[in-house]
Amino acid sequence: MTELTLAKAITSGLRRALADDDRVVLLGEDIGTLGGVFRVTDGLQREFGADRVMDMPLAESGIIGMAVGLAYRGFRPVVEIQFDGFIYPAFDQIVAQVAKMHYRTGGAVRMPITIRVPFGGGIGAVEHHSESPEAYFAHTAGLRVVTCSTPQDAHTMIRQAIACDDPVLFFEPKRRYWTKGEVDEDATYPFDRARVVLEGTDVTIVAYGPLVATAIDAAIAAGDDGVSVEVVDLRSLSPLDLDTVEASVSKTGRLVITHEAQQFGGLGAELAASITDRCFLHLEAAPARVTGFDTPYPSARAEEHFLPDLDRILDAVDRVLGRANALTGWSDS
Amino acid sequence: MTELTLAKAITSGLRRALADDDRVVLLGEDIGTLGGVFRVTDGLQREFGADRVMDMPLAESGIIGMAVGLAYRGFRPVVEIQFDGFIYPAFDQIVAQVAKMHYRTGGAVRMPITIRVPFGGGIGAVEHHSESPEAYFAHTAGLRVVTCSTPQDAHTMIRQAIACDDPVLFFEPKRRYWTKGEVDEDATYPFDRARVVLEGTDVTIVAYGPLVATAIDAAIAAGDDGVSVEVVDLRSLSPLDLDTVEASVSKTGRLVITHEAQQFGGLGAELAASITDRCFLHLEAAPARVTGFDTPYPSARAEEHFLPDLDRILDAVDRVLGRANALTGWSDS
Amino acid sequence: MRTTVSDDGIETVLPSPPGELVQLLDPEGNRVSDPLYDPYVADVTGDQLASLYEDLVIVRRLDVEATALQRQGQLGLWPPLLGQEAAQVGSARTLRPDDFVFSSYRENAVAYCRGVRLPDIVKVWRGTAQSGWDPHTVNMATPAIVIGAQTLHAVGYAVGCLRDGVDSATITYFGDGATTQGDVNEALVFAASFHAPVVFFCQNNQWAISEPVGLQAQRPIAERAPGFGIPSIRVDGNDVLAVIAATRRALERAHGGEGPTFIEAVTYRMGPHTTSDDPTRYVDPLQREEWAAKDPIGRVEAHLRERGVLTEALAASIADRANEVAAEFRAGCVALENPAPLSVFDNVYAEPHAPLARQRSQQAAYLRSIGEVAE
Amino acid sequence: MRTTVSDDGIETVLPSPPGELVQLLDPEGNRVSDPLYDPYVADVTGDQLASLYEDLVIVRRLDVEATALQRQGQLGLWPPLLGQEAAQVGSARTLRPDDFVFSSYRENAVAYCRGVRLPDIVKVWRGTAQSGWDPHTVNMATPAIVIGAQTLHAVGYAVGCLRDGVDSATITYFGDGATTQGDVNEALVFAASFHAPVVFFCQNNQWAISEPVGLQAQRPIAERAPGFGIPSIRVDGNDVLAVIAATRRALERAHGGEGPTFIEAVTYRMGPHTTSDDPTRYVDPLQREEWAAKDPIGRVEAHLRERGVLTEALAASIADRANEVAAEFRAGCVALENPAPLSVFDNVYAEPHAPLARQRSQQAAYLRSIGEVAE
Ligand SMILES: Cc1ncc(C[n+]2csc(CCOP(=O)(O)OP(=O)(O)O)c2C)c(N)n1
Ligand SMILES: Cc1ncc(C[n+]2csc(CCOP(=O)(O)OP(=O)(O)O)c2C)c(N)n1
Ligand SMILES: [Mg+2]
Ligand SMILES: [Mg+2]
Repeated sequence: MTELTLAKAITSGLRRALADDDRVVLLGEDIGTLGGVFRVTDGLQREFGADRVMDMPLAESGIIGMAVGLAYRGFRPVVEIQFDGFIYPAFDQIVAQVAKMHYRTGGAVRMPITIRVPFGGGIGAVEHHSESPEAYFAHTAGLRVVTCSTPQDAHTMIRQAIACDDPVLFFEPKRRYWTKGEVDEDATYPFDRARVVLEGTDVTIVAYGPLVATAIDAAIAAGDDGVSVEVVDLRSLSPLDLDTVEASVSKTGRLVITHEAQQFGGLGAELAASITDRCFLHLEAAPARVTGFDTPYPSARAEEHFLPDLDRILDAVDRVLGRANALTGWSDS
Repeated sequence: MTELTLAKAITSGLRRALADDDRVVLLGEDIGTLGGVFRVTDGLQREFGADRVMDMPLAESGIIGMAVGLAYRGFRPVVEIQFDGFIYPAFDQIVAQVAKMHYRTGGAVRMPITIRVPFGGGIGAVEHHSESPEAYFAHTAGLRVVTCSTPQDAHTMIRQAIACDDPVLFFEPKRRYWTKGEVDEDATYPFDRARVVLEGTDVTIVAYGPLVATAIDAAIAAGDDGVSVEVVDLRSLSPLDLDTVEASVSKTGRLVITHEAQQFGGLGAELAASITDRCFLHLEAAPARVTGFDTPYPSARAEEHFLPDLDRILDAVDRVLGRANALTGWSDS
Repeated sequence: MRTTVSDDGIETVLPSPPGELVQLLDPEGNRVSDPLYDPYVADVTGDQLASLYEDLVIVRRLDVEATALQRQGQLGLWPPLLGQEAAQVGSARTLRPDDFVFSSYRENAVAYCRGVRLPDIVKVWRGTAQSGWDPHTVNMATPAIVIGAQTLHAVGYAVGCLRDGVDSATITYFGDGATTQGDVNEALVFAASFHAPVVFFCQNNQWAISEPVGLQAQRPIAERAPGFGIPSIRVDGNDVLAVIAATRRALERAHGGEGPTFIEAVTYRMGPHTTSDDPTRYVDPLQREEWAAKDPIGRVEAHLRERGVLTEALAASIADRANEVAAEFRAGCVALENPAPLSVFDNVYAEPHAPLARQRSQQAAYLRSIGEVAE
Repeated sequence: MRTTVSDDGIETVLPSPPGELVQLLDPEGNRVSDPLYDPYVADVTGDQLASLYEDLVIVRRLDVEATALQRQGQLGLWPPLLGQEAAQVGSARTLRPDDFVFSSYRENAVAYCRGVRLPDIVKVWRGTAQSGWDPHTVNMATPAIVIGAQTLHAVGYAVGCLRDGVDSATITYFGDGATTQGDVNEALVFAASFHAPVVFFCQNNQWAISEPVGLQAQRPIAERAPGFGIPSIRVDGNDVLAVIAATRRALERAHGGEGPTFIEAVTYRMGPHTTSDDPTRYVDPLQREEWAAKDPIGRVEAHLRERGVLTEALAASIADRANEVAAEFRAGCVALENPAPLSVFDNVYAEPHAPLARQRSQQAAYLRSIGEVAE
């Protein structure tokens, strides 16, 4: 066990993946000499050479397209997209090529490509540097989408993603890169299961990535207020581990979902719909969503007014509990 | 009133838009001499000239990017994307530029761009020609997303889309292009409201685009079976007219949603989540979704096994009514 | 023809003036000499040329058969290659078995030359599968329908070959219209940056559906590559010998570690874009006639007859052989079975996926409930 | 320097040999004569050059101030233009008021020259807004952060000018790294196809963050455009006079209906990529030193002193003026107010949007419930 930041836990996961399998290659902008703008690949080019850790010309479609060709040739490319907002030029290659190649070829060609994407806000950045585009990819059949909230998961899951024979979007909660925690490199556990991080009986809060920490804070605050909250960290966003969430909601009867991404058509919608389907008779209230608003991500000095925070989550907890909350007496007209 | 096919109703709407406002320009691949692969722009270049109806070099990002510049200059570009599956190369320009420009500029620059997309399956086509990508755009703040199911709406809504000062994704149900119906060119009604196309009391079926006709067939079949079904045609997918659906579900207590797009993270999820939130106490059963499966769109001769059809919708009607249905006795394990 | 060596020692092969084409067989079948490219075909015997002629005849015959199959409802769609036989056969026959192909949808003659089974060529067009063959068995990828996407895959594959220390080349086919797509231009940048052993083979058939090449390119397409640091060759795409010479030259560079080469094969799409297209709306019949006179098969035939290699008997046997292959093709095509209902769930993922398995199982229950056999 | 007219009459401006730069003021400040470009600056008086010198000094002073503001927490981020003053000032000062600019994030000197108010330049970097100004008031679009996206907007705008029958030109700025992006290459195709009156102004500052230009381009960037049918000029980007000459030539073409032109301004990013960057990880200090000797301001200063235009008094007054502007800039910056909580809902749509209005109203209720002032 070593104590590592979440970012360094990914670095160590990448290092292990590179060492364990010589078909693993890293591709990205500025990942070599610079070690990536977040230094996640720091030192790896020096250690494994420029043939394994390759600085790429500045074109995301080109990078992913090249990864497809490398995968065709039997490599396991791990691509770094510099920021969430710069993945869109590669959208066609991801949804029309990477996602569909295995299906298209009747299983003859595998696409074990991992696409690392630092995502989410809260770092005071300029436009395009704080996006949460996970729902686009979760809606795309053929892709897997995961994220992590702890250094342990960061390390283990990046290795699992790389080892997975399917393409994986690996979303890294960039504002938690500096969170520290113990990492056991030998830990093994399933890749696509959610985890109950706090047990509780009254309300289930489901979160992922950057908001797991916020959800835990909210649970603790609610606990002080006599409400027992169970917190589930989704970890895998596609597939969703509905069994785990169902088990929790069957117990609590109340569900609050939080994510930074825009609400409309976000993962919270899928989760609410699926859990309503599975737990209809157990639900005491409609699932509540605490999310980014249905606006573009705002400027840095407004992001605190956009992002879900502890108080907004607690307000939703009150709402599903039928207690006085912000919307008490609020009316639409 | 004239009887027109849905395709020709769009043509006549485009013609009116071109005639009424000389800032309207049409851009697309093969839309000029050829009149588009579906002939929707047939004759328009001859009528309005190659400066108003412009054949574009073969690059979707280029076309949308150019439309942004034209909008900057005060034009109202109407872009044809040849098939649903070819919109992805333009994804960045659409979600990062078109959708955000008004917000970014604090309202100084408007993007009255209409992006026409023939979408959906059922025409026996090869890969990439039968996709339903609407959820990606509905999840994108700053865009409006609409579709039509009748020649009347096709005509009126394309003109409304072009007149709208916001960017609009206009999804055309290509397998219904040849559906005929009366068109009143002078009809006026709101752009973003759903329409109850069949009244009923027991179950609400919500559909849009190509599946409205299927939903109506299902309602009629259910009626023969003594079940009174209300059918709502969403028309606008973003924003969703939740008021209309809420009113219907408050009455029926049961909701079936159908779309061709993949289920996971599709619009059905948003609708189910929102309506559960609004109608929690009225719902007799969890909303049911009848959709394309969470697979890539399959080959032409398998599409009938992928697409929602009358029987699958009726099965879901039985399910929300608590009657015997395919899943009776089915178990997960 | 001029060869220039630029200041940094990279050889750039630029025709001069820019419009000039590499041509070794003129439309009348006369052998035109070209000091630079003659050596590349010096070893091609009359018999070998006759065998190429047979290929050309067969792939045209197959193309005609496929169009007929489409008309009869056996295929959903077909993209004819009529007129482009020499570009495809010439280049594909030059490849080594270990070279790898990333093509677009129209390269059915390339697939034929790679040894793809006849019915496998049409699975996609019949609609029984999203692709026809296992790419690794013939070293040819599943064709890409999204214009230009495959060019990047080719660069990635070629870089993979470099990393693996093998000298295999990768060739990617695309059209004149495709040269506008961002992906194709990015592929040129990446290929140049990584010195990838890749051949960019552009079939400039003058049309992108209804759009003439003039909308996509203001200069001859071959002139684009040198600005990216990639030497290019502009070749008469209707001249199978010249195509072979150009491709050999490019492959020689790729196999020899000299990096990418760009070939523009100037040809003409004599048929519709696909069987769904109506070219009478936009093609000038006079232009088409001019190109008909440059037919890729006619000139080889004339040349071989002139050389006495192609006798009446040989011509007849080749025609028979073509009809045989076409019959086999038809039989294989109509025998292709429709996919089973639950097959739509197959191969979405390579590893287990619980929710999809659940969806499949629910659909199986549904199919049982309506009395259908699921598998 | 060679001008060639190609067979179809399109003038292609290609330096020969390819590496050659248009230069009118050498690093020591000597006026170098160039028969092709001299006429373009024949009317530039000593006073005008002094005024350009003042611009250069001011924009550098502003840049330094901005970096200081970032260090003090007043700005979240700043992308310095240190070293690129001549490329930006020279080109921007050449524009007519009715010409329109589509830039990237580093063109803060261009914004200054267009008359953007000082605090408006930094709103984005302070984080109080997603863009600083109304594009229509200064004929300069909101900078694009997504690399290359703006080049297509420029082409669209330029085609719009053609359609409107006005002779305004459009100029778009982008970096060397950007030339790899599909969008930029598509912009070249579209500009050529539509004969758009657009100037592609590439500041080749040798770096894309940590990546040297050699990763993006194997040939001088200016060589890329002719293959697309766009004449190009390679200019010393640290020579304000040469930049003016090249830009005038390109604008003359645009204003005169002769279509697009590509300019590669060869310069050097003397600072970090942004204030978040650590160039010591990748920049060779020797290379940086070599470029320091080619400083864009020093040579104008030497030249003006030599000509007697720049006296000690004038130099001092310009320095004072620069300090004044910097102080004004700082004051304007720190006075910028934070956005109100509910402002995040403003301007998402231009027309009414009921669900968003509802979301806003719910958030207002929430803010009231926690005792915050919403508006
Ligand atoms: C990204 C994308 N946009 C549009 C299409 C529709 N489309 C299919 S073929 C074609 C024309 C391609 O022309 P070209 O590249 O010259 O190839 P050719 O058909 O002539 O062989 C178009 C526009 C597509 N397949 N992919
Ligand atoms: C599509 C996209 N990918 C990545 C980035 C991140 N990024 C910002 S600046 C930059 C380098 C740009 O280099 P260049 O075009 O040479 O411009 P310069 O910064 O040198 O002015 C990168 C990779 C981005 N902004 N957009
Ligand atoms: Mg073509
Ligand atoms: Mg640069």
